Amino acid sequence: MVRYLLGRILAAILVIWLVITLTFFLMHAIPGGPFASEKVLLPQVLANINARYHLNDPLFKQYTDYLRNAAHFDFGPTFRYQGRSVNDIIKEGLPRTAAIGSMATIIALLCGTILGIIAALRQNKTADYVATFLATIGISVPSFVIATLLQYYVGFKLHLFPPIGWGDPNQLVMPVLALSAYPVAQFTRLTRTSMLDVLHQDYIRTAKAKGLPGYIIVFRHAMKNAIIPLLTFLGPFFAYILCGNFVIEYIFNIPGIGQYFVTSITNRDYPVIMGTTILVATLMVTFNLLVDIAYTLVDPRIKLTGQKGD
Amino acid sequence: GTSSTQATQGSADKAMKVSFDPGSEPKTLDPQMSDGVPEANIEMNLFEGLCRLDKNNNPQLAIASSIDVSPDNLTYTIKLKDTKFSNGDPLTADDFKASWLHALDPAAASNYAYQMFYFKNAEKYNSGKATADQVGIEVKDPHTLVLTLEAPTPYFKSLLAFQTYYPVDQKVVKANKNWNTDAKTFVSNGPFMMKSWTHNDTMVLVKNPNYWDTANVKLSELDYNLVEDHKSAATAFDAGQLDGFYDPTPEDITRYKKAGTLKQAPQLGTYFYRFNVTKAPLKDPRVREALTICLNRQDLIDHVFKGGQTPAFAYIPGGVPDATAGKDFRTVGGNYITEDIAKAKQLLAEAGYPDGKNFPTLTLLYNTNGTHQLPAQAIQDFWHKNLGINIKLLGQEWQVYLQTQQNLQYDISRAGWLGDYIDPMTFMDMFTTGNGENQTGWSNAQYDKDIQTAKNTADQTVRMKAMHDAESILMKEMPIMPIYFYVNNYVLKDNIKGVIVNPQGDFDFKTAYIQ
Amino acid sequence: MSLPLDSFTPLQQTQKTDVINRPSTTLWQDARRRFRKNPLAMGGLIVLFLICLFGLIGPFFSHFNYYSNDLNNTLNPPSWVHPFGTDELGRDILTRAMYGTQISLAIGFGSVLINLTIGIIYGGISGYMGGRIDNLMQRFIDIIFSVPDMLYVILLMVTLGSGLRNIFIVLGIEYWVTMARIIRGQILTLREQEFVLAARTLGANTRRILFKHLLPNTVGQIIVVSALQIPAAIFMEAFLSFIGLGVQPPMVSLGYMAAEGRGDIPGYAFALIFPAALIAILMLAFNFIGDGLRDAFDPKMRK
Amino acid sequence: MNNDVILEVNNLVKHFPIKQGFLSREDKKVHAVNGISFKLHQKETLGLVGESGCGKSTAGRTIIRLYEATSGEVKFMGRNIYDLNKKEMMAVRRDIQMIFQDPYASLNPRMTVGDIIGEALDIHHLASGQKRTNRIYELLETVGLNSEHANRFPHEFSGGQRQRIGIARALAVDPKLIICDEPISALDVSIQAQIVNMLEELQERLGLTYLFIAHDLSMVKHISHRIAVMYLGRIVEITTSQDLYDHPLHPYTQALLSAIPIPDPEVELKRSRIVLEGGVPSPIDPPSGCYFRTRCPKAQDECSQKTPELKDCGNGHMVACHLV
Amino acid sequence: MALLEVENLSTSFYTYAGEVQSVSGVSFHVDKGEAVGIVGESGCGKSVTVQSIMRLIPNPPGKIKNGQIRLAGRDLVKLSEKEMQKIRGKEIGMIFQDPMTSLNPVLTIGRQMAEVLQRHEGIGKHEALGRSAKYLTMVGIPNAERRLKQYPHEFSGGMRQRVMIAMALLCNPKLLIADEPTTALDVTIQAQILELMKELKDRINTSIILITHDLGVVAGLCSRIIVMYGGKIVEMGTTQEIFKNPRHPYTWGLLRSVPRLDASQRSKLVPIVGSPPDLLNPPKGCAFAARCPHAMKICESQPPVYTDVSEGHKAACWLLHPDAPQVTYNGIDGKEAQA
Ligand SMILES: Nc1ncnc2c1ncn2[C@@H]1O[C@H](COP(=O)(O)OP(=O)(O)OP(=O)(O)O)[C@@H](O)[C@H]1O
Ligand SMILES: Nc1ncnc2c1ncn2[C@@H]1O[C@H](COP(=O)(O)OP(=O)(O)OP(=O)(O)O)[C@@H](O)[C@H]1O
Ligand SMILES: [Mg+2]
Ligand SMILES: [Mg+2]
Repeated sequence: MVRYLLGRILAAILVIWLVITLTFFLMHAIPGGPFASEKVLLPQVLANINARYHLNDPLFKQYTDYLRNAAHFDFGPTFRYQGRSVNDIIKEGLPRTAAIGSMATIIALLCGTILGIIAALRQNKTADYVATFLATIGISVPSFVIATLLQYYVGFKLHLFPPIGWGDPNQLVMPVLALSAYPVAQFTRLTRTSMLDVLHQDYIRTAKAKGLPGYIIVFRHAMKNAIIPLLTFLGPFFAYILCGNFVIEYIFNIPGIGQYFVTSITNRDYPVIMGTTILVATLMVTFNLLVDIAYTLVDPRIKLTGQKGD
Repeated sequence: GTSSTQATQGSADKAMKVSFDPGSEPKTLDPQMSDGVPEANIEMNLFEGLCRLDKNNNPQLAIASSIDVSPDNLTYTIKLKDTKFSNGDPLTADDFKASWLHALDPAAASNYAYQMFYFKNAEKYNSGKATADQVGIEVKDPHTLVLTLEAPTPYFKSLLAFQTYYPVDQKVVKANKNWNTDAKTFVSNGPFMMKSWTHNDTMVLVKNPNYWDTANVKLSELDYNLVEDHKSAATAFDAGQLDGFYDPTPEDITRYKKAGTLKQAPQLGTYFYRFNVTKAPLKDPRVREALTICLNRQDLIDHVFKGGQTPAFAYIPGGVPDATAGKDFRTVGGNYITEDIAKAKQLLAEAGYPDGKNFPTLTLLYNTNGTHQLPAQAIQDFWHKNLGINIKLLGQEWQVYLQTQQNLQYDISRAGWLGDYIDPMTFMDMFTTGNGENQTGWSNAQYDKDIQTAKNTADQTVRMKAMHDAESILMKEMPIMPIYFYVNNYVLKDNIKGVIVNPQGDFDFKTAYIQ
Repeated sequence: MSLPLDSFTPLQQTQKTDVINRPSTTLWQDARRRFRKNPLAMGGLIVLFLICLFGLIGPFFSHFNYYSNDLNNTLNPPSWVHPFGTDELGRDILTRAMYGTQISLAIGFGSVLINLTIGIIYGGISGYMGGRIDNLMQRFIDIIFSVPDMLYVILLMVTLGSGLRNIFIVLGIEYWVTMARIIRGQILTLREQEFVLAARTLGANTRRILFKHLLPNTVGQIIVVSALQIPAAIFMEAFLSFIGLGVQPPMVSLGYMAAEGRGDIPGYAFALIFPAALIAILMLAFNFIGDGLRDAFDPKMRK
Repeated sequence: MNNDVILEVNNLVKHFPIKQGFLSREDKKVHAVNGISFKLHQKETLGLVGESGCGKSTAGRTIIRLYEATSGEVKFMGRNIYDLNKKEMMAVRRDIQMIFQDPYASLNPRMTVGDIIGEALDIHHLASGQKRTNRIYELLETVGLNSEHANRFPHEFSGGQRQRIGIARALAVDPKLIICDEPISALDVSIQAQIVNMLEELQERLGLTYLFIAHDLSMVKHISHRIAVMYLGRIVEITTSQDLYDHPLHPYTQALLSAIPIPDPEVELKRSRIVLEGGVPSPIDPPSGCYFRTRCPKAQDECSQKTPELKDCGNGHMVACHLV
Repeated sequence: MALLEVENLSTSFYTYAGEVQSVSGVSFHVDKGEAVGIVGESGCGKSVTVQSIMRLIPNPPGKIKNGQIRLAGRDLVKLSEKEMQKIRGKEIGMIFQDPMTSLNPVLTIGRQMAEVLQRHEGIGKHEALGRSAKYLTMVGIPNAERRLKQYPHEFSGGMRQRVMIAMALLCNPKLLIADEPTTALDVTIQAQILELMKELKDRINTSIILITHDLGVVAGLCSRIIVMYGGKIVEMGTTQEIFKNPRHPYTWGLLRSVPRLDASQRSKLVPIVGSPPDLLNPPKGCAFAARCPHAMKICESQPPVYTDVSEGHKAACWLLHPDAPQVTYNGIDGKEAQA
């Protein structure tokens, strides 16, 4: 177990290192620089800036320096917001993004599984089609449209919630709604598929033959098995929650981390690009590891060796 | 953050509170380091320099109690009022000097270092060729500064009101070099001081009791909602969550105009297209002229830009004083461009492209952030309809666009220029030969000479004449095609009065109040 | 009980040669049947067909084109002349929507074509080779998965510049990973199937096994995944348009129109609503078709 | 006698490494086949029986080089096939063929029956054009189908018919040896006999040699001349089929024989069974000594210490047990 | 007295291709304490028959078209789903073919067993676990207490089938249905399970329906045998009668197509030619006619009627008609003699 975890952590570090490398060089390959503006900088100012941020070092040295600092969890200053570090930005932004994200996740999990189960139990009946239809709408409208419509009609026309901002519980409602539309849809569809799969299994027939009533069969026998394939989806899903936030955070003006995913690139804010990428990669591998551990909790057949028993 | 500020009918104290969108989260609020519009907006209300612009853009003494200029216009002796920073620290001449030197410090690498290059040896210091002591800033006593300039600078007093010239409390800086990122450590000397700052969300400013002129500050609180998306800002304004913001989208401008909420202020800037004169067919001035005069600028403004901008028939925008007091540079210079489709066709024919025949497909470059796409399409269509030529659009992401433009890898490119200070020079010197901001490949010896003349004299009559000459050369050769002069469109609740909007687009709330 | 006299004459033995009892349904026929019985999927198919007609044939019936401005008629609300209204430059939104549909569909299909090509080659090799090579190739996919895809899409779009061709490339590059994974998984199971072993005992070489035995049997899955990736690509392009990296005007996609229309919402909601609704309908159609196909091809649903 | 040995397997071992997690260095492996040796004579049928997972299929597949052996040699017509180069191996592939267990999985659902059979001809360039078509028809008729079936797809056939298509495919290259990997266990009882009869008939007609893998001892006994009984990757007993039934020497064989129900109530009610305790140990860590000792009713101390060798008890009856 | 009476049971599946008449007009009974075997080849409707009894036919597409299934006098077809739930697991226990997939992989054995008792007997969890342990011991699983805490994958196939049996017997059902309980198991394990069933049959005196396609399995365990073909019962009688005096050509075929271990020489097998009928379009007459070596003209046009051969032994074959030619069966090695 400890050995396994160590192995996984080593592998995770390797993956993160590769992601850093890939991103680092790709990022430097894109045209433009962090400090260019319409007003062309004086050569000496540019030289001063480059010296200050070590941008005139050979690229490979910048890379190794970055790795060294990253190993000490120092991800550098942002180029755009002077005096603030990438760590500051993450420290401030991540909890907010995570708050909205986790609320959206909870909604998605709740609504998604309920709708999915209903659809699966009523396969090819009206309830199935209605649930599937509702769910599919969630993945059919671009989030910027959902957010805009919510903001305008619910926020302004109906005056129900403030259209922008952060801090007040009221201000959470619309972003969370807008953010959860997509995952609700995804979870519904996944739950439905996996539930259908499980309902056709032999052990469900056994449970029926034992005289168990429908709800016990669904909630005790089917649910736990149906969750297992959903777990795989959770890793990438978490990434979606973090990055997919860009649109929502931009439109509702939420001071989270999601905005930086796009703006750091357009600003060529190299340390932030790297920081956010590493953040996502780290979360991704951590979450995948957690998912694997969660597997062992729901599925006793799986041991933490990466193998399935029997 | 603040969820809503609709409570205008609340207590009197509450009523003196305004929420405003400065455009986005400021990149930095260190006055010496900042260079953008949102930053200038916020700093203007947090800080104050030796001078402050009044509502007619004339510099008035602020922290300075007197300014004496030597006859050669090269030495300024400035006495300071006895003022304090928001934390109670006294503000001395040393604070000014240290702050300004900070802007010039090569290690600090400030973008706006050049705003200080008027001082003797400033540029040398910034390039590492001189030491800090050699810069022409001298502290005579804690309340007296003696400034030595490189060359006579008629607009120097205006510069003293500029953000780069704001003083920063050196005690605070020494204690914490990142003092300006957090409300807890933020100290300023202006009408307001910072109470809280949630990055990317809201910044709350309150009246600064230590401000020398605090009696004239009426607002008790100024909330900045740091909203980048103009669309969201508009919805927030509509919903009453925001009291004002600037630069609405063209559609919102129309809407607010109809509703009567739209306000406008002059803004010192020109929107124009660059021509790459190094490549055929734009090498030919006739082609450039044809392209320039075949547009209907008023139509574009009415239907596409929609912001009530002024059609630009010349390069320098209005609002810049000429040599004679009370005269405007623009009215003196007059128009250089006459829209005339027939003539445009004729010019094009003369250049060898009758009815646009054989005219190669040129690419029109623009940046995709901001609203440049629609105008580009409209102008593309104009050119197609009026001259029969085909233009391809190429939208590029900001940084790529800047690079493409700098490397002259374009045919035609969108551009805009906002003046840093109120003088034609801020627009003119960029088109001298080899200037980094020229970016058209255009070069004209006479033009360069005129600009040099203007730079070397303090005599406004000579200066202005030289610059009028230069502009006429520019408009004859047309390496650029002016389209419109900016205006500052903004919305602000009607009951908010006394806001000063300067031509650089900054909103000064010092004297603002709620009716 | 009376029976005919010859009732008990034995039948000729020859009448009992081997006959095929029932042409039992193929996976395909079976899938088609199940698909037809799925009202959402069939509805999706019909709607998709109509939308394709709208996009491909529609422009021929329109008096307008998608690029010519009419500055005197900007942002006109829907009317008989302009059923969807006009946009900021006075262009007919309906006509633009038709072209936009064309382009959006092209984006969907084009990028999926690219990711299919990469995915099949990568997944095929990885799955077939197995062992160390597979392991290595899978680790590479893991890495790509660990990077936010949006980051790469934006980085690449910025590097390559916007425009239709680059959208194809970038989205193609973006989605191949999923495709490769699925194809690999399929190949991995198929590889152990006895018909592949049989081919190997006959001495079939790698190429034959891959192209005759393995890949043809993954077609069902490929179709299903493609059908679900097409809408994803259209969606991603809409997002790119939103951040200004979409198609190059005056070319127009539905996503681009919606992103532009977002600016018009208070007074001129039609500029957003019509293209957004078209996207939504297109998405719904594709997703229903994709889901329907998945259900139809799912071996677990057989029997 | 020695001349007609077509296949000789010596000490064949096949271990499958188990993939562990990333970076793990534990190398566990499945001991699927643990050193089996036997000879197969021309026109003979050797039955290979044993419980599920005892390595029968692995043995068959290693012999035909679908899997690479861990060690040991497989001599086909006197030459070790593991020493052959690619080209020589191709030739051997014509001589050794295989029939598979699952009639549903062993035919490519995307190919017509004609193409499935024809593929063998294509690979070895045996026939093309009209000749190819005729050969396919001929093969189809050989297995009791008719030429009309050539254009059909496998799913249109019943299990038994499919198995016959599989046989036709194997026959297409005129093999000398066919490894039948449980060709009948997926079929219904009534169909099994059809296939078995056909295999017997083909053997007579074409002089084929079979390695017949199955777990159904009664069928193996019926079709085989000799039978090898496998347990956990090893052969524990090998002799002629009648001898095996009459004089089983290994305790496992004895138990196996007694476990098979006989479709006759009178016999069945009178029979006393040797019921083995527990199940087969995991091939990942097989027990020491004799693999069978954990379930053997007669196990002694010796059994856990020494691995019994296969020894001849007269008449070619070989047994691997310390107690005989 | 008959515990279970099935009368004229017909169950169909309505698929897109049409109606699959999986079971049509099946009637039989099971007496108290008796073991009845149902044999027949794959797809002949054995499972559907017993699943109809349990009312486990998935609907749609399946449906019990008509017939009565009386358990101790009560017609199960008419019961509501709720009432049926009280019967399943309590009065009828069921074991399925594949023990590997029939147990829920994510619940402990204890949980899966106890829930039956908790459900049907309303006893507490603790007591239920205690009883489960007793039953596990009974089916020969040592360390029952510890085993209850384990998950199915920690059991071997034979063990799992024992668990299934214990689970089916927990509430002392009147009837135990075993649907091919040993098909998926190895011979040596099959022997263990068969021994266990034999032992249990004598000890607990429940009625058993045993489905298999292996005649050897029923020979040792059942007192009566039902032979099914094409969704119908073709022959039914005591084990002795079916083996010694089979009257249906299909039964003959079954008996002769499998080699017997104890057969002394290598005689040729006699296969049943052709393949089973398609229940989607069942033949008009006798389902077996197409494969029957003795088929007559009438066999193709009229379904055969049941003829009583002896006490409790009947077969549905036109050969038993007095006018038909006399064909007799001469044991597995012989040929039928045609008189
Ligand atoms: N490709 C493989 N990789 C790893 N282990 C394998 C592989 N193939 C077979 N094994 C293992 O080797 C052992 C022997 O398997 P094999 O298939 O030869 O048994 P078998 O006797 O044919 O069984 P069955 O009667 O079920 O077909 C089993 O434990 C099996 O799990
Ligand atoms: N869910 C279903 N949908 C459609 N047809 C079905 C379904 N279940 C069973 N059938 C059909 O009913 C017939 C009888 O099936 P059944 O499972 O009873 O056979 P069986 O005798 O138990 O065979 P086996 O020995 O293979 O278990 C088959 O032809 C089968 O195709
Ligand atoms: Mg096998
Ligand atoms: Mg069955």
